Amino acid sequence: QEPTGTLAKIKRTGTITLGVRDGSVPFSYLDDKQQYLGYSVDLCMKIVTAAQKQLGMTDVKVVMQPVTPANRIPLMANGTIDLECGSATNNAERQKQVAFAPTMFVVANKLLARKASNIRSLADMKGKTLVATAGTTTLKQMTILNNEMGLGMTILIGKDHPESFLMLETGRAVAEANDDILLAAQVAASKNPADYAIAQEALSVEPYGIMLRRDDPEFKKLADATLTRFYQSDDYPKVYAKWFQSPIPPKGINLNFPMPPQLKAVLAKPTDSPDPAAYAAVPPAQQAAAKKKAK
Amino acid sequence: MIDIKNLSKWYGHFQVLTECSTSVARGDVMVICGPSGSGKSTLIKTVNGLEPFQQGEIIVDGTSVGAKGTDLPALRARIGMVFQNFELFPHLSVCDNLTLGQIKVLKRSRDEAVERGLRYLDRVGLLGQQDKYPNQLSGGQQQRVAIARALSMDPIAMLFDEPTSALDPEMINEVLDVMVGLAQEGMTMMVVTHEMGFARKVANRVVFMDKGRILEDCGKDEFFGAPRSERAKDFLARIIH
Amino acid sequence: MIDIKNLSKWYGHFQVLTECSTSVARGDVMVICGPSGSGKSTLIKTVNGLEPFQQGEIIVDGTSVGAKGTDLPALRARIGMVFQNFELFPHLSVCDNLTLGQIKVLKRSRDEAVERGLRYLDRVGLLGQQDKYPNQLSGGQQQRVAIARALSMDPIAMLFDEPTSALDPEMINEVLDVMVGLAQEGMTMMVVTHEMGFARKVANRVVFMDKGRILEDCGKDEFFGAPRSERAKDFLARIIH
Amino acid sequence: MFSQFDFDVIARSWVYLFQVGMVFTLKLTVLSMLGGVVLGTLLALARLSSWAPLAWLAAGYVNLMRAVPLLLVIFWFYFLVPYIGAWLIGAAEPVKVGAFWSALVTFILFQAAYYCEIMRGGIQAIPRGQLLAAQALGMHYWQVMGNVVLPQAFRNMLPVLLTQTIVLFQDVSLVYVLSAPDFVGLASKVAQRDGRLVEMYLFVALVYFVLCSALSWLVRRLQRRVAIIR
Amino acid sequence: MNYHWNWRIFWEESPDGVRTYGETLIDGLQWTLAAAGCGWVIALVVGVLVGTLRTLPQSAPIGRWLRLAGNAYIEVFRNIPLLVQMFLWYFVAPELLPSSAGAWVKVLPNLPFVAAVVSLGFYTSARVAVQVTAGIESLAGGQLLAALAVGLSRPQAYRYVLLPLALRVIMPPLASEGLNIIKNSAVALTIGLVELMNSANAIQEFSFQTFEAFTAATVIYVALNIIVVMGMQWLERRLALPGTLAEGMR
Ligand SMILES: Nc1ncnc2c1ncn2[C@@H]1O[C@H](COP(=O)(O)OP(=O)(O)OP(=O)(O)O)[C@@H](O)[C@H]1O
Ligand SMILES: Nc1ncnc2c1ncn2[C@@H]1O[C@H](COP(=O)(O)OP(=O)(O)OP(=O)(O)O)[C@@H](O)[C@H]1O
Ligand SMILES: [Mg+2]
Ligand SMILES: [Mg+2]
Repeated sequence: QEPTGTLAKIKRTGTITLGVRDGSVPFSYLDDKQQYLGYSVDLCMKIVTAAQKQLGMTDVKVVMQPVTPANRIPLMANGTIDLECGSATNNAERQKQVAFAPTMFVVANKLLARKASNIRSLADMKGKTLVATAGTTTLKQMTILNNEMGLGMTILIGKDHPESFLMLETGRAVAEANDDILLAAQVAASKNPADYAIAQEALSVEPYGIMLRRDDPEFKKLADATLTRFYQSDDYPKVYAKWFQSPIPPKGINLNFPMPPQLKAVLAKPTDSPDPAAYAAVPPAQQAAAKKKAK
Repeated sequence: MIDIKNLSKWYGHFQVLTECSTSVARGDVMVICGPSGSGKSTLIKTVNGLEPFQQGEIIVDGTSVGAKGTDLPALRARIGMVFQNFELFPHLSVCDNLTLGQIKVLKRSRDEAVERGLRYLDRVGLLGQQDKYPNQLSGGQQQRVAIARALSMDPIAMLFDEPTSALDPEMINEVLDVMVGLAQEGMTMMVVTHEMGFARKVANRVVFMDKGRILEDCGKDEFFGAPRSERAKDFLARIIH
Repeated sequence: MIDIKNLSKWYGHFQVLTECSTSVARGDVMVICGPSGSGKSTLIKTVNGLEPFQQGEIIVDGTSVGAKGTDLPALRARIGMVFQNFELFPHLSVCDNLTLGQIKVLKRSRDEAVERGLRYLDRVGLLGQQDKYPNQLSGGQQQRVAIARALSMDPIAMLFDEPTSALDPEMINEVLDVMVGLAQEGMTMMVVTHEMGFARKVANRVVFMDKGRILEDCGKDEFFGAPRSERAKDFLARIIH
Repeated sequence: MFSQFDFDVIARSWVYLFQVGMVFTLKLTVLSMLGGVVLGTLLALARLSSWAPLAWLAAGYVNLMRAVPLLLVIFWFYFLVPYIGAWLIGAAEPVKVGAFWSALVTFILFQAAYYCEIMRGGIQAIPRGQLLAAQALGMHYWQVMGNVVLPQAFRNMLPVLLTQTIVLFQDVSLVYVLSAPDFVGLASKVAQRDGRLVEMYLFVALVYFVLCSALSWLVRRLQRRVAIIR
Repeated sequence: MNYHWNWRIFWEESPDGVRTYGETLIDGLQWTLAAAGCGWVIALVVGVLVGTLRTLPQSAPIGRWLRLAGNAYIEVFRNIPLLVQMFLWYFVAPELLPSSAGAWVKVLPNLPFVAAVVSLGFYTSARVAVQVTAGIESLAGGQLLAALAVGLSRPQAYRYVLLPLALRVIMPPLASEGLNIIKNSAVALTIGLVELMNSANAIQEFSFQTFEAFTAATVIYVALNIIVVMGMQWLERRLALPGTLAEGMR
């Protein structure tokens, strides 16, 4: 039986293009040797290897195409990239545009600020400047909450996560809103990690997934099977440890991020559900926004 | 060889040519004169189809110029034309000016084209200048190159549109001499010019135009001697000092 | 009133004026002539400081033009100047052309400036044209407006640089007539011109220049009558047909 | 004041920036120029065509391109080119086009509008007699254009075309928004990774300043020479 | 191609819950106009100033220095890409200020707007200056001499005669610079100004209706273009020198 969709394309062109990110540490980022690497890239490579095997090819050329949160979805739709190996949140809205491989991580939107500015929750940000990254669910959620809670924040928009952190670091924004794991990585890599604090308040629960093109059942099936098998294999803990609990390039920083319970749960029972409730208790901030959406 | 019948032409509402008829036989030298704006240039340009026309007919060597489907480029390749402002191609050397048409249109080999080009360059007295560029030459030299360029296509007839009127007086003769030589060798020529000395010497026909009409079309002797229209008389009086 | 002593001027290494000396008394009309490029325009422009010079001295009504600290705008305001190409300000109406200098330099009120401007416009025969723009006037009319503009500053002397040479023949006289009138009323004038008729009629001094030197500087009758340098003779012969 | 700045980041990365980024930028510039001049010349001929619909179409295209920001065109094409490609070759699914090729198509199509106007000016400045003389030799339209009109127009307009190319060279920096690895894009990646924006952007500005100044100096010299030849 | 067109998107509510997507676009348009407009004022003022400096006589040493300064200004602002200039004003300039001033500048709520206006203004001013110089030089000296001969000082001669004339001469190239500054304002999206292009991009990010958003932006830009061109033609006719062909063929 002839392969269809993305698999057919890989077979025809001998190439697969991965959408990668410049600064989603440790999921997908550029190191000082100008290589793209990270946890998501490793997972993607599992899928690539599986695809190669299924197609019976000896060599598939892997092209790394940098994308931003703002352009990854159109670029997936128009065929520029075949797999998005970044830190994309899987939600119902996006599932109308693209498909997701089984959830690979679970995060929460949080705020990062300098310790000195004493930001504990979103309410503390009233009238202050917040930064978030263009094209992210975080930015969308902050825009909604800003209006709903009457915070009157100025929201700066970074092109990608490093730029957002830079806004905070150079004092242009009081706080950065982002996924907690990304924030942790940014702090760890910063010049003075001790200066920053991540606020405790979780504003959302969000599953991360590798994006694939929609309506491509054959490739989706392959990705699902590959990752499910991998999540439950003995290799997985090694890969997790490699990125979250050991020194990583370029600076050899160790995030020391133990595996969160939500992730353990989903690894045991892999799913690509876009519903945050499937992973953990949904914080009120997210419920409000979802309600609004429904009406 | 060139037959013009009832030719009329308009620019928009302005009629430039009105019912012009004349013909040039093989070996004829026809001089066309008349006041400025009378339509001389327009008439001569209709002959090789550089100007379209709306009424009448022009037959050149059996080919109808105005007819649909006439291969105008092929026709033009067989008729040489020399312009008032020389119109050499300034980005090409003299040699390339001479060979461009031969190579692109007549599909001659470069060697053959160069050989023939140089032969005609010699003919106009400019052998040795082939590697210069047009604006390194004087006006008279440029015009002679232009004549050589037309000749190297082996035309069956030559059209001249005031070939000497952009030249300084000293240079007029060097160009006229070449033209007289051509006429004497039997080249069929239509020449728009105010040089009545040239007309006297070699023309066998003189056409006088005014306001787009051909007012006189007669032998040279008749034109310069016998009585004729007032306008032509006026014109001659003004032009011959 | 205007004293020029040993004036020399260079453009880079090229010497335009060489040791020129002459003087114009109150009420004098001096005509300056000479072949093209001889430095006439340059000389006349040094008088009101439009051209700087390197050597020599010019004293206008007691003020040294070249001296440091001389208030050139104030000096220029007292000397009228008329150019070959009129140089009216095309974006201003005739009336505004006449009043601009009066208002901005002499600080006259608009009403006063208009009144005086119109008086001089009448003087040059153009009253009624004050609302037109320069480009809507003929060359002769423009030049007369330019004269009125200069006059309305109440100058103590007038400089003219070939005021008629950009004009069609019919218009030359209308401008010359105005200038003759001015001369007869006793205006001090330096006029660069080739109009020898004008010189004959009203000049009391004629200066002849060649290659940056003043070769002749004498009374009108002497210039047109008595023997003089070969060059001036040549020049006169060529200019008076 | 510069004590907290660390210009070492430039020493560490400049080789890479030039080898990868500047090469990308230059490649894009040169290829876009070549493609743009060719397409622009064709557009100019179309605009001057006596067949009105063709002239209108070309004029409409040129005016549209000149009415919208380059950034908008870059975004349009980044998302659209794969579909156009699929439509062109009749493929069922969008064709994969990377940032480089997408940018190249964008710049060629965009710059062609500007080159078109330059070439149109150049063609219109050629005396009509040249056209007649070439036709009188029996040349066809394309022979006349190719051998007589365009070479002259091109030569006369060379300085203007090159000046436009300097603009193009600067415009290529906008592929930054595609995260493409051009000179500015790479520099900003390094800058953000190392938190050294000030040093890096000053360096980038200096490099562009030196290159563009040198280029425009060369163009000015060329212009004087062309002016003499004419 | 399996793209789901949805032109009603502009009437749908955007994520901020206050405005529709259409209103987002209008907001962006307003920022575009504000940035281009303010930048244009800077460009004209600085451009005329610098362009004038470059026509001062070279004979006086001060004239020579001002000329040199004018040329240097133009070289710098013409030869650095606008994108990089925006980065310099937005990212770099505040860091070069004394730290307290820098800290104050960095939290200005409209910093992207200010940086965009400044960079658009200076970048365009270099181009305007070139035109102004050319315009003044095209007057070929005669008008300057005539103005000086009337007794006007040099500044007065520039103010009342040379500049009014030169600006008329360079009206068409100025018009195209005016169009350019509107288009160039889109570059400000890279420093986070939510102008027209950026709001189209935001619509695209949030709603995934890429082509609708870009089509709307394109239509608006084209409309802006037409309006500016018509406005400039009107101005050109109004300022045409009476008695010249520029007045119109009547
Ligand atoms: N392209 C054109 N469109 C409109 N009118 C034209 C055009 N070309 C020529 N004419 C007009 O046609 C008339 C004849 O022009 P033509 O050049 O044939 O005159 P001519 O006899 O050669 O004059 P000259 O001795 O001045 O060359 C003139 O009145 C001219 O103005
Ligand atoms: N700005 C300049 N730079 C260099 N040389 C100049 C300049 N202006 C004038 N010259 C030269 O100075 C010489 C005198 O010029 P000027 O205009 O005074 O002559 P003129 O006697 O008024 O001639 P004409 O009758 O042609 O007006 C000429 O040779 C001219 O080429
Ligand atoms: Mg003619
Ligand atoms: Mg003179």
